[in-house]
Amino acid sequence: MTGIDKSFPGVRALSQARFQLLPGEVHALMGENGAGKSTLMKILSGVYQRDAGTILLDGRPSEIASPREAQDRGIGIIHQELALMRDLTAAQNIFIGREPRRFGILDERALNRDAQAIFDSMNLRLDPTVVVESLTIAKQQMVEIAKALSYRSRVLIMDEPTAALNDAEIAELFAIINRLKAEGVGIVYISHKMDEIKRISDRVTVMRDGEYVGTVPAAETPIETIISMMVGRTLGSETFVVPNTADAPVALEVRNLNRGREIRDVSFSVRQGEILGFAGLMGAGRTEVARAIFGADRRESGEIWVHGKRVGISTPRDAVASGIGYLSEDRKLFGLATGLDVRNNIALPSLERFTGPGGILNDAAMRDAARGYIRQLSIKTPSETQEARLLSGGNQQKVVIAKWLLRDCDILIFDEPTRGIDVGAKTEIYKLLNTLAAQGKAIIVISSELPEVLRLSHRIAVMCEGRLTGFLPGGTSQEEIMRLATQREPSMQVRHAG
Amino acid sequence: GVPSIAQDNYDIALISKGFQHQFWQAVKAGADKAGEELGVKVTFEGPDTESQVDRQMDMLAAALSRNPSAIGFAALDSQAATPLLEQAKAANIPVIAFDSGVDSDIPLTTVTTDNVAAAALAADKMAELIGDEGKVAVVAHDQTSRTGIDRVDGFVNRMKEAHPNIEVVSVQYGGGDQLQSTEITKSILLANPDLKGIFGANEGSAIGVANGKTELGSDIVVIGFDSGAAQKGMIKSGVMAGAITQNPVGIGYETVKAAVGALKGETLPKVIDSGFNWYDATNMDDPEIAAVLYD
Amino acid sequence: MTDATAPAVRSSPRVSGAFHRLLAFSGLIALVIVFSLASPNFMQTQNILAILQATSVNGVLAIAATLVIITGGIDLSVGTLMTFCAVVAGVVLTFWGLPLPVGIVAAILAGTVSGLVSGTVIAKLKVPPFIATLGMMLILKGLSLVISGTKPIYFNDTPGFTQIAQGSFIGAILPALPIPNGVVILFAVALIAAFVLSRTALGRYTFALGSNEEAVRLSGVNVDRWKIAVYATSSSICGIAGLLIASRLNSAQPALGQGYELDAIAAVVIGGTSLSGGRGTVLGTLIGALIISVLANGLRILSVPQEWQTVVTGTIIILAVYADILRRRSL
Amino acid sequence: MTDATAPAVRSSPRVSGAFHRLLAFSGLIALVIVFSLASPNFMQTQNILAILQATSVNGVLAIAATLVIITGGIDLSVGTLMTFCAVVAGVVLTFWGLPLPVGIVAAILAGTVSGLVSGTVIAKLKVPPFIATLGMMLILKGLSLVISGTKPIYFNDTPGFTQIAQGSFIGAILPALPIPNGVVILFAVALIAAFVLSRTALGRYTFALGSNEEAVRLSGVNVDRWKIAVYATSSSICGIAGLLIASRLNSAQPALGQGYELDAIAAVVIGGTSLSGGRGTVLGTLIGALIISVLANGLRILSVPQEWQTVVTGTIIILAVYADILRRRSL
Ligand SMILES: Nc1ncnc2c1ncn2[C@@H]1O[C@H](COP(=O)(O)OP(=O)(O)OP(=O)(O)O)[C@@H](O)[C@H]1O
Ligand SMILES: Nc1ncnc2c1ncn2[C@@H]1O[C@H](COP(=O)(O)OP(=O)(O)OP(=O)(O)O)[C@@H](O)[C@H]1O
Ligand SMILES: [Mg+2]
Ligand SMILES: [Mg+2]
Repeated sequence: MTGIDKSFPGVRALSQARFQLLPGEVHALMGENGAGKSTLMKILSGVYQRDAGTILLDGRPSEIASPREAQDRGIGIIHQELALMRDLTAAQNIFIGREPRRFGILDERALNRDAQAIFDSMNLRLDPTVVVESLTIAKQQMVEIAKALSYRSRVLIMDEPTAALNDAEIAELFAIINRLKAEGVGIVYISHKMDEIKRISDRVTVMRDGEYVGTVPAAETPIETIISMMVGRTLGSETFVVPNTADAPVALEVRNLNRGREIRDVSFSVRQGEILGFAGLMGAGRTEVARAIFGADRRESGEIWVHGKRVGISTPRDAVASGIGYLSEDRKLFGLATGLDVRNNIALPSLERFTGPGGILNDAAMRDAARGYIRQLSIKTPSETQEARLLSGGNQQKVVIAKWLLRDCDILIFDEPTRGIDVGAKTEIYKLLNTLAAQGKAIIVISSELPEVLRLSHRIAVMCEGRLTGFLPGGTSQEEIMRLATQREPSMQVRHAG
Repeated sequence: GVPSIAQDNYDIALISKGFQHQFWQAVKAGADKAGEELGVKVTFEGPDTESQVDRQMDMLAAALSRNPSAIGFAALDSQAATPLLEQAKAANIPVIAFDSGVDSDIPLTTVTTDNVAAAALAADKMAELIGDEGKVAVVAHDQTSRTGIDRVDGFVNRMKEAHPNIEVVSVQYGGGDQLQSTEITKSILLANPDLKGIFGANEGSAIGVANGKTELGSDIVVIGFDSGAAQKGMIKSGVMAGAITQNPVGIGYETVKAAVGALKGETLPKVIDSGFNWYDATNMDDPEIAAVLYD
Repeated sequence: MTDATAPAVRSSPRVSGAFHRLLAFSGLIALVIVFSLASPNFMQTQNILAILQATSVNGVLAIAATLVIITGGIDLSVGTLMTFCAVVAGVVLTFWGLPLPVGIVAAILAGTVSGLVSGTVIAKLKVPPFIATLGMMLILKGLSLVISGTKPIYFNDTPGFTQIAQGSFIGAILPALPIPNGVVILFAVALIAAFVLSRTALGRYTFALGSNEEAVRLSGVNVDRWKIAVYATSSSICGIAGLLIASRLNSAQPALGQGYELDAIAAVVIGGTSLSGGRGTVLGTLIGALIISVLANGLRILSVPQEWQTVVTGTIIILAVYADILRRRSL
Repeated sequence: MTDATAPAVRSSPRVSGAFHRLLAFSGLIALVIVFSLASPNFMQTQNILAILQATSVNGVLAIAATLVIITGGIDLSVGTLMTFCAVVAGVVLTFWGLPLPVGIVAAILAGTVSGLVSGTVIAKLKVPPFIATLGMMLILKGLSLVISGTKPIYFNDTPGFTQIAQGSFIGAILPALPIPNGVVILFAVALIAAFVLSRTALGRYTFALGSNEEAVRLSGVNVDRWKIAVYATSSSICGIAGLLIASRLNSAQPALGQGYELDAIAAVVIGGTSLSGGRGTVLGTLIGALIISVLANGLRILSVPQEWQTVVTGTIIILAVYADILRRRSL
């Protein structure tokens, strides 16, 4: 692909972008949020049509007018935003458009058998007849991967396939990638996780602001060089000092929280100024705990104490009124009102603050507030009136963060706050979390990336199958976390630690 | 008839109460016939249902905007039309009322059927056919329109006054929709196994009643209203005992004729009664009856 | 991913499909019980047959609407399309005097063509289904009047025509069970539609489109073609409804039809199909249509004054759906 | 990520909002031009006033429907609710003989209460808006007949009543411009609704609910309360429509109203508001309502036979929306 241009209303997404993929290589495509990676790959897979430029397949100029044509030419893609039919089963999703038939009638048995075969080859335990809506994001992502594999493409594009996966799943995915590579499949790999790039890719192409920056061999190039190519400068790698919050007052205390099998007798507390990390495997119940505290789901029993006072939280409104903010792990579904503009998304929980007499809104104040956060968090958007759905994934995430910052909550629960966010922005968000903690806010960070949990947390709570299996100090090791994360019964450690 | 002389390109707008139903199509046919004979342009419009009073106002307003030579108007609600009729008067557009009267002195004449008397005749015929005692029911088209009210009242009151041994056990409304009227009839019959007769108060209702009777294989007496090929066929085959007919073709014809007369400065009687008749298998082929029936 | 780390998918003990489906009948059964207790006339064979007969036209229309609604679309034209197809049958059989099978094929084909038109307008021109089918509703309403000459067309010259809905094949064989053909046709259409939805590619894409149209497109499926196919199929079913109503009335009534779409859509929604698409069942729609007819019939049998019938119907429709929501929540 | 690295966002020259809005009129303007050329009677003051007057009721109803549709809901009861409010005014003014202002307040309050009921059923009982308002449509239709005694109620004892829609304040001041009050009220309602939508918390939540209700809930907003508020506001506007139609007809016609919801929703959708919620404008709705009335009026003025009027209206509605889609795409 050379000289690719692409504009959207109000945005020039690509300008003279370039990319080259060899058979049997894993080629990482890197760049900050909004650099144009997804757009370039959507052009290659027939989703978008380019404004200018040429695409050569096997050396011949090619037009790829539709996803169908891309498939026919052996180009498969796993989209960054899950593109699943929520009401269909996993198997039905995988083979959509290619259903096995007998005498013109769908052969569900063969369908499920074929899907099961793919799952088996991925070492994935998943029932092919389960409706995807009831799966966790991680499982849904695995279905997407299974679907892409089922095409047996020559070129496979993976746009942030690991954003929702945990380490074991990532290892499994990498095994699959290595197998494909050996079969001569060319793989485009997009990710914001720098360690993965080193582990898996052969070459790295970096994009910035829709333009081509350069291509380097992965093995020989230091991470710092790649990062500076991405952001156009070098990032200092700050180390964070763990402050002593031992005698700070407790901001949030949760006692004996229960909800079916997902949450079993969870108790913990967070102090002001403390960052409490939540680690655990997929499905450990961390999200459930967060949602139950926030009042998004009903809890069966358990008490919540805020600043030493018991609060009755049964709806998110109660939680917000008690000063709790929750950044959901699925921003498309739960975080953003995608049709509203950036400004209104940021102001949504705080609308009352901007409401004057007669319910009339002070739009100027809202605009100023929104612009402040756009600057502070470097949200890349043409203006504060851009619709949120038109922002790149990472920038959408920042909008959600901004809305809780504006709401000025004392207790913040971040569920996968850096999912799909580029290194630069990640560092920004880490800094931000530290600043917030330093300001005395109590912070809970749920993350499936152990290095992130380790780097951020003052203290780490580990969950397994709905139980809190123990607390670890901030500087602990990954092995220690994994031990607790796979431990079925609560440990000896003090249950009400902290 | 009348010699076909060009009448200075008269343009006569008829605003009726309905359009799609056969009764109104028959009125339209009569109006068109008069238009052809008298050499005037006639347009004909009406709302979808007889409850859409305001739609009719919009039609009347649009007709006035067209600046026609005369207007024929069958008011769904005569009060509602007053301001527009005033406007017509101010513009010197003669107005002829048809089908039912307009509470106003603006219309120069009214071409109409006495629906109360017509329904009373249906009641008398029903009484005669069921032996002046027993239970009967009414399936009518509309609970609030003038014709709906008049025909139900005419039938029910006549029964009370003249036939005390007859009880009207149910009055239901099917909007003139044949299928809905069929279902209603079947429910009434099933709920009242000893029912002796049903009066269907307009064409759609009457056909629905007869359908319901056929589908249940009942032998009640069905009396209809208006004509049309279906009702005529049902009367011939005996499913329906008979029906009251107005003279819709005559209403349309007389309305246009009266309008032309008014434009030519003739004086018109206050009311032009278009009349009604009882018809059944015995008399439907009589020339004077056949003339007022339509297909 | 490995056995050690992936927890077994913890699916809560699922109520078996059959039981679930039985529960869906609860609203209908409750109504039937209430009316049976209230009036001895309700539970008569004749009345049951009357209710089924009354369900046939709306039921078939509702099944047609179900297909479209599962794709996330809507079809406001089902009622006037039904009429249009009936009028086409009238033109072919009565005006042109062609034999009965030709008329039947013509009516269904008229539906198919109309569906191809709406489907194309929706899929290719991207006109929202609501507007496209609203437009078609008006166009078909006008055309029915135009081609019929604004007069009903009678089928007196086609003797077998009334048999389509009113005759009873079953009754001819089992005189104790005089189920009218119209009812048999309704159930046949329901069975076929259920089969198409669950076992054919068309059905699969119907659900897929309603679930996430963009994802289907990204999967390389020819979304437009399948969407048009769904509308064409649905509209062909409206053609069957047209034959049923024409057969029942022994005439094609060009003025009838508008308003029927609301009953049909109501049946679909009462039956648990979501207007946002992606889920729905023919069985549910059938139950929804039956609830509507049972209500109408029962209230008339009880001689409830008509204005109150309307009030009660409105209330019960809301309650029926609310009960269904409670039932699902408790599962 | 600092200012140095974040590139100036390259926004392509944006079509100014005003121009965009002007273009939205194009369908309407095209119709007006065609009809003006086709008939000299079209562009007469009297006729323009007739068109505006004919728009007033549907326009107000459509504005009410706009609010609900932006939340992603639908209100099928707008037509029968309008009638219900008119009947309430009739009861208060004619049966009880209370003074005019009481009747006006009662009609609007009747709307509010009905909206609170539907809103509560939708927000608290989670009944889908389609079903909840379908039920309300029937309930209100029945209640109108019940409380009016199935007869029209005339306002002959309340002399000022016809002035509400038919009088002309403007004409009293500027005799050259006898714009009926009904039209003035339509525009006033439009202005207020536009203001509410764009500048108040209620309006902001209306859009937010339609955009992603779950996200709004998780932002700590009392979603139920705001949703109920939207339905109550919308229904109060239906109360105004009830006063308008009653004043135009100098009577409350209890049987009227069903079917009006379709015209109102059509106006909303023609005006570019999406049925899936989250976007829409009052101006668009106003244009949509005008397109419908201009079409009806123009075709009548041209004396197009009524059956063809329907066909042409259907076609033009589809084309108007298609043109709008093309225009948006080209921007
Ligand atoms: N459909 C669209 N309409 C308008 N703008 C768009 C659209 N899709 C992408 N953009 C814009 O194009 C630019 C490139 O977006 P793209 O999704 O390709 O970024 P990315 O590199 O994949 O970022 P991320 O790492 O956050 O996924 C962004 O500024 C984005 O806002
Ligand atoms: N919508 C849902 N429907 C059914 N089961 C669900 C749903 N969401 C979560 N679960 C189940 O609840 C359990 C806890 O999931 P939860 O998302 O809280 O885990 P987590 O620790 O946050 O993991 P993750 O890293 O995937 O976010 C899992 O077994 C999961 O399968
Ligand atoms: Mg991307
Ligand atoms: Mg989680």
